[in-house]
Amino acid sequence: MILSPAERSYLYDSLSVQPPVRPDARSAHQFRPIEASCSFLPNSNGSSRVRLSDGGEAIVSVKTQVVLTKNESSLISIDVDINKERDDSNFIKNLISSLESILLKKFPIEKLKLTERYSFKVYIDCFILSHNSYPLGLLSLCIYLALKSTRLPLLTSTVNDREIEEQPTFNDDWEASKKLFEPSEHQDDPPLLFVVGIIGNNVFIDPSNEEEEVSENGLIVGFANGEIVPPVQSTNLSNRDSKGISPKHILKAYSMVRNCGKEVVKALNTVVSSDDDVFTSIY
Amino acid sequence: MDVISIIRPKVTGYDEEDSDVEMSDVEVNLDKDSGLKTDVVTPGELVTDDPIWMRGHGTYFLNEKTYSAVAGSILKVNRLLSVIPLRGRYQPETGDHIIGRIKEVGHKRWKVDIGGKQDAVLMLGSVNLPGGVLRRKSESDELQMRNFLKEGDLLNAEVQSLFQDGAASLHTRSLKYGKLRNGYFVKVPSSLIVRSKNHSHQLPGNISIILGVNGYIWISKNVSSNFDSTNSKTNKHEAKLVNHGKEYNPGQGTLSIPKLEESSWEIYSDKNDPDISESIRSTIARYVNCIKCLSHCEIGITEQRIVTAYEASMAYENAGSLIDVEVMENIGSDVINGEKMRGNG
Amino acid sequence: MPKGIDVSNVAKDFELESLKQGLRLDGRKLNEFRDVEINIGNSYGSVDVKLGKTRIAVRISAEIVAPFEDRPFEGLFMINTEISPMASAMFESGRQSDEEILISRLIEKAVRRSNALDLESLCIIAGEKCWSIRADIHYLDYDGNFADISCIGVLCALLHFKKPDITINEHQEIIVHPINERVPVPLSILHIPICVTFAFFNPNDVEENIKGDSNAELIVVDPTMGEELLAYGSLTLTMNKNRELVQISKAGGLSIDAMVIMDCSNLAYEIACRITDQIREAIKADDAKRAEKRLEIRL
Amino acid sequence: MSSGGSDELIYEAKLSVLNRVDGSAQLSISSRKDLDEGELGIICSITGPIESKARQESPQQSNLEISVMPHIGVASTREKLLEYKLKLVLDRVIDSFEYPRQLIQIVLQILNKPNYEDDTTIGSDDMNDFFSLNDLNGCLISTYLALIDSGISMKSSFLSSCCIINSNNQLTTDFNKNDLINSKSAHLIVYDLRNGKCNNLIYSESIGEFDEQIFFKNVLDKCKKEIENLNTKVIKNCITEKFKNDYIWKA
Amino acid sequence: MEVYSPEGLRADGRRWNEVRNFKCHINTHQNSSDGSSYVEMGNTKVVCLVSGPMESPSSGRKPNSSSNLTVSISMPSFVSNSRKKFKKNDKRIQELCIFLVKTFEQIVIMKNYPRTIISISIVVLSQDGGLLPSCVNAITLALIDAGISMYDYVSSINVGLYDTTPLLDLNHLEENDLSFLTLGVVGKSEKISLLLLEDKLSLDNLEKLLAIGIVGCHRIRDIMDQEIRRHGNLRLSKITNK
Repeated sequence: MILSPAERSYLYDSLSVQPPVRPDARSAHQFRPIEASCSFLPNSNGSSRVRLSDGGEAIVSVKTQVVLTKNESSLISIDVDINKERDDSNFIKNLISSLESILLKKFPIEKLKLTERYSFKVYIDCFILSHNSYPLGLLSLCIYLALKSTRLPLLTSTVNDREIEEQPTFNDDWEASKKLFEPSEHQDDPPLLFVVGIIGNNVFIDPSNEEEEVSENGLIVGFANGEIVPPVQSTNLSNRDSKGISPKHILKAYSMVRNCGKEVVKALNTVVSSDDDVFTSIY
Repeated sequence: MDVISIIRPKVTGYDEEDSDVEMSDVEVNLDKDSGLKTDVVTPGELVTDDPIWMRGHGTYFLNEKTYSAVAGSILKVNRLLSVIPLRGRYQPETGDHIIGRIKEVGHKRWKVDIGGKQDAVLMLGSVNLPGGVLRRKSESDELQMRNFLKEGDLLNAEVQSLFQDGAASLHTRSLKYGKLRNGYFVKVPSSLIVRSKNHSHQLPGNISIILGVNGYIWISKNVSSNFDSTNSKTNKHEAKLVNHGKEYNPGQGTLSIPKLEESSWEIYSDKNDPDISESIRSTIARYVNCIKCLSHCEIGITEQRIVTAYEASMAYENAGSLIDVEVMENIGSDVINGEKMRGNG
Repeated sequence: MPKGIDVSNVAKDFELESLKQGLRLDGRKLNEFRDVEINIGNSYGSVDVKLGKTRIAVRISAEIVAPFEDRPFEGLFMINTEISPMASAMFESGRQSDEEILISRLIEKAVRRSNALDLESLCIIAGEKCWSIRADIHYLDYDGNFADISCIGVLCALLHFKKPDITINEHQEIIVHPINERVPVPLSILHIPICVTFAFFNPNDVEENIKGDSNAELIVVDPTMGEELLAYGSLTLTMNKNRELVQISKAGGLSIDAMVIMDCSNLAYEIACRITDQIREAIKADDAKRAEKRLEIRL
Repeated sequence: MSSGGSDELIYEAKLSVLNRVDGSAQLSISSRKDLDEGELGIICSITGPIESKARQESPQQSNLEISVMPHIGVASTREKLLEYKLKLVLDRVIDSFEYPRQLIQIVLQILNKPNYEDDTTIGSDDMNDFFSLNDLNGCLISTYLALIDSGISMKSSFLSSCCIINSNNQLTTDFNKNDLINSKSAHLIVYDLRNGKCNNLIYSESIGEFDEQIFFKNVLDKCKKEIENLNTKVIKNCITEKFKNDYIWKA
Repeated sequence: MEVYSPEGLRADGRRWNEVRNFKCHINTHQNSSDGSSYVEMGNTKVVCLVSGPMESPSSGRKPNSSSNLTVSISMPSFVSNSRKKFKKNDKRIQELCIFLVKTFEQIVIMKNYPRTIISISIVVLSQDGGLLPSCVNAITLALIDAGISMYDYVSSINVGLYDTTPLLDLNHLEENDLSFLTLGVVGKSEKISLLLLEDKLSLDNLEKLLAIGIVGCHRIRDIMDQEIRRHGNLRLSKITNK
C-alpha cells in the first residue's frame, strides 16, 4: 500500500483531529458494512463466510472428529490459510497465535466431552480469499459465526464406557443434532478480537487499509460476554516507525470495545438465527 | 449509535426463479439502421457477415464473417464496428485527462500506474521543470528526478500519444497538470466515468475535484483559483498566507514569467496547506461517500450527478451512515429520479 | 526456452511449409513412427532403448520392505522419472519443468495406475513383508517424445526383470536365494500399455482453427524435438493389444475435431500392436541367448 | 569403439555419443577375470561454457556444476561425495580463467555396475567406500574423455587408475568384485600427463591398511604403468577414431 | 446402492443424460479482482478470480512478445472430508494447472496483450466430482467478466461409462466406480480442446462417450451464455439511462 507524502499527511491530520475525520466519514466506533452468511458448506459441522466492503473475504469451516481424550494434547486446533501466500509465513503464524490465545481459554470444553474416554476434537479451518487491511478482525467475526452455527451429532450410545469397550454411536438425523453454543441457555458466546488503530490521542475501531498505513500504533483487544478479556497486545499496523502507547489510549480502547462489542454480538446473533439451516448458494 | 450493519448476501440483480429455463430463442431486437444486435453479444458470436464493416476492438474475423471476442455491446462509428466489453481495464486514448501514481523512476522517464493494461510512461522531456517553461533539460535534471516526482506520488496528466502496443505516453506541460495535494484519492471502474470536455470541476463547499478518465478521482480543498471570481478575495488571502508571499500555486492562471521562476519549486512540493479546516475534511469525506454510492449503483459519474448526490446526502446528517448498502441505493435512486424529473437524463 | 533452444522464424516457416506438403525434416511420412531399437543389458531388468536419436536407459531393482498399512496385500511399485541436464540443457537438475511434470504423471497413469504390474503378486507376508519394485529411467538424449520411449522402456524392463527366488522358513524368516543358485522369478505383467503421441500444427491462423470447419490441422505421429517446439498441442493415447484405452491426455492446445481424434486412436492401436510384438521378440531373443550361454558353461 | 590391455582391465570408450550436449563420452571398464560379471558403465555429458544462472557466477573464473546420478535409486550423500572429489581434481585441471562468469555443466550417469543385482546385500559401509573409489576412477576417465570431446581447454591431460593390494599382498589393477571385497587396501592415483608420460601426481586416495614403502614404490609405479598403457592403447586410438571421420574430405 | 438401476435411474435419481444442477454467477468479487465467477456443478463449488492483463514484473528482462497466463488452484483443507492438507507441490494439482494454462493459452487472444500477465486463481469450496470441468467453466466465465478478448467459450464436462450406457456429469461416487473421461469443447463446434481419460476404457466405446460429451458441453455452454447475456443486458439497461 503506497501513499504519497501529501496523502499521508492529509490522512494523518484528518485522523488526529478530535473527533477523528475518517476518510469514509465513519465515527470512531463505527465498523465498515459486512456481508455475512453461515452454514453453506454441506460437509462441515459449522461454516461461515464474511466479506468486507474493501474486498476482504474469509471463509471458516468447523469440523469435529471423535478422538480418545487421553492422547489429544488440545481438543481445539486452529489453522489459517491465505490464498496465494506461502502457508509457513510468519504473518500466518502470528494470526494463529493471536486466535489461539483467546479461543483456547474461552471455549466450552465440557460441551466436547462425549463419554469418559471419547470426546470431540474441533478443527477450525480459516481460509482468507483476499484481504487488504489486517485480517484478524475479519477472521474473528467469521469464527464467531461459524462456531455459533456449529451443530454436534447427538450421542446415542452409553456415556460411561469406562469398563465396556464401545465406540460411541450417533443419531444420524441432522435435525436431532444439538448446537455447540445453545442460544437459549444463558451460556456465553464465543469470544471476539477487535483491532483498534491509534493516532495522536485518538482511538478508532476497524481501521481500513489507508488508516492502518497512517496509524502510529495498533491494539488487539479481546472481548467475551460483555467484558474485556486477554489477550490485549499492541501491534504495529503499518511498517513505518510507530509511537508508544499511553495508558490513556488503552483505557479509551477498552471503553470503545466494551460498548461497541455488545452491538456487534447482537448483530452477529441476528445473522446466525436468520439462516439457520438452509444450505443456500452464497453468491 | 449504530456501530455495525451486517446484511445477508443477496445475489445482486437476479430474480430468484430457477435459471434452468429452456433457452427459448428470445426475440433479438435489432438496431434499425445498421441491422446489428442492440443486446449484449458474447464471445464467439457471429456479429455480421457483411464485409463493408471495418473491424475494431473486441472483434475478430474469418474471411468475411466478423465475430465478437468479448461480452459487451456493439458500437458502430461510421463503418467501424467494435464491441465494448461491459467491464475491463482502462484503455487510454490520446488527450485523456487522467490521474496516475508514480510506480518506478527509470532512466529519463517515470513509470506511472494508471490502472490500465500496462503502466504509462512519463518522459522527463514532457514535464514542467522548476524555472518555467523555457528552461533547457540538463544532466542535473536526470540526477534529481526523484526531487521532482518519486514513487507513490499522485499526479494528474494528459495522454500525449499511444505506443504501438497500446501503452500511453503522458505529459504535464500545462499549469493545470502536476503533483496533487490537499485531498483524498478514490478509485472507481473506468467505464463509469463519462467522457466530457473538462474533467476538473469546482464543487459546492469550496472543493475541487478531478475526474480522471481512468476512474482515478482526486477530491481536494479548492486552492485559490482566480477564475472563480466570487470568492477570489478569500482565496488570494489564503494563497498569500499559505505561500508566504509567493503568488504562484498549481492550477492558478497566468502569471508574469519572473514570478514563475523563483517560486516554481512549489509545483513539486509534497506539503499540504497547513490549515485545511475540519469542515473541509468532512465535506471531502461526504463527497467520497457520494461517489462510492454512484459507483455501487453503477451510475455514470458526471459533475452534475455528484452534486445531486451530495445534496441528496444532506438528508443524512451523519455522513458515516452513507456507507450502508441500503443508503447507497436510496441515494442512487434519488439521483436517477432527480434527473428524470429535470428531463435531461 | 533457455540455452539456445529457440528456433528462428525462418526455420519454423520452412518446417511448417514442408509439413503442409506431407514431408518431415527426417524424411518420415506424417503417420510414421520412428523405429524402436531395444538392446538388453547383461543383468536382469536393465534395458537401453533408442527411438531415433532419443535415448534412455531403464534399470529395475527390487527390495524387500514392509507394505503400506492401508494396503497390506499389495507390494510397492515406484517409477523415478527425473530428467537431468544430460538429456538437454532445457532441463534443470533442481526445478521440475512443465514437460517433466506432464511426462511423470503420464507414465504414472499409463503404467502404475493401470496396474500393468500385478501388485498382489509382490506380497510375501501380508502386512509385514513385500517386494518393492523400483524403475529408474535415465534420460540420456532428447530428440522429442520422451513419453512414448519411457513407456516402452519401463515395460520392456519389467518384462525382462527377474527377482531372486525366496523361501520362508518356519519362524517367518525370509531366505533370498542368489541368482546363480536358484532360477530367479519373473514379474507378473497383466497387460502391456504402449503410449503413442501425436503433435498438432496449424497451417493457417487460429481463427480458422476455431471457427472454420476445414479441419486443416496437420497431425504428426512421434514428434521430434524440432516438431515439438513448433507444435500447438499434443495428444498422447495409451493402449494395449486387447484394444483397451489406458489413458488419453490432450492438454489443451489446438482444438481438434472428434472424428480426427478417433482416426488417431485407430492409428495408435496399430502402432501399439507393432511395438508390443517387437518388445516380446526382444525379450524372447535375450532369453534364448541367456539359455544358450548357460548351456555353454555347463558343457 | 576402442579397447585394449593384455593382463589389465578391458576398457571400451567412445566419444560424441549424445547430440544435445557439447561433449559426451561413454566408458565401460570390465575385469578380465570373469567376463559375465558385467562392466562398470558410465556415460558423461558436458554442456558448456554456457551462461550461468545469476547466483552461480564468479567474476574471473568459470564455475563447475557436477552431478553424479546412480544407476538405481536417487542421488544420495555417496554421490555428493563423489561430486566433491571430482570437483577437487577438475578445478586443478580445467582452465577456468578462460571462461570467466560462465558455467560448465558436467553430468555423470552410472549406467551399469558389476553384477549389481545383489548390490543391496553389500552391507557394511566401508565396503561402500571401496566401491565408490572404483566408481571415482571410472568417473574421472570418462570426464577426461568428455572434456576432450567438448573442446574445453585444459591445463594438462590427466588420467586415473585404481589398484588394490589383496589378502596375499599382491598388487593388481585387474580385480573383480570379490577381489575388491576381500582386498586389504585400495588406492586411487591420478597423474597429469606430459607427452604421454606421467608427470606429477594430482590426487591420491587410499583406504585400508598398507605399508608405506609398498605404497610409494610399487603402488605408484603400478598405477603409472597402467595409466600410460591406458593412454597409449585406449585413449589415443579412441580420439583418432573420432577425428577420423572429421577429416573425411581430406583423404 | 447400484450406480445405474435397470429402469435407468442413477443413485441421485438423474437420468443418463441429465446434468447436475449447474449454477453460475459472474462479477461476484468486484473489488478483489478484475473478473470473477462462481460455479456450482452439483456439490462441486468453485470460485475463480482473474486479475490482469497487468504489468508483468519481469517484462523488462525477457521481452516475450505474448502475454503469459498463470493458473493457481488452492484447496482449503475443509474441501475433502479427510481434511488432509494439500501440500503446495501436489503433483495432481500441478498437472491440472498445466492443463488449464495450455487450454486457455489458445482461446484467449494473446496477441492483444503483449508483455502483460493474466493471473487466474481458483479456490475450491467443496468437491464432489467434476473438479476439472468446473474449473474450466469458472475460468471461461471469469475471463469474459474481466473483458479479456477470447475466441469462444470453452465448456467442459465429464462422461462415464456403465458397461455400455454413457452417463453424463458424474459426481464423486460415480467417478470412483466408473471409468470416465473429461472433455472441453470450444463454443458450439465439435472441436475438442481438452481431453483427459485416467482409467481403462475399451476403444470401441470412445466414440459414443465423445459424442455424448460434446452434447453435454454444448448444453453447459448455453447455460453459461444465457447467464452472461442476462448479466450483460441488466448492466446495459442500467448504463444506457446514463
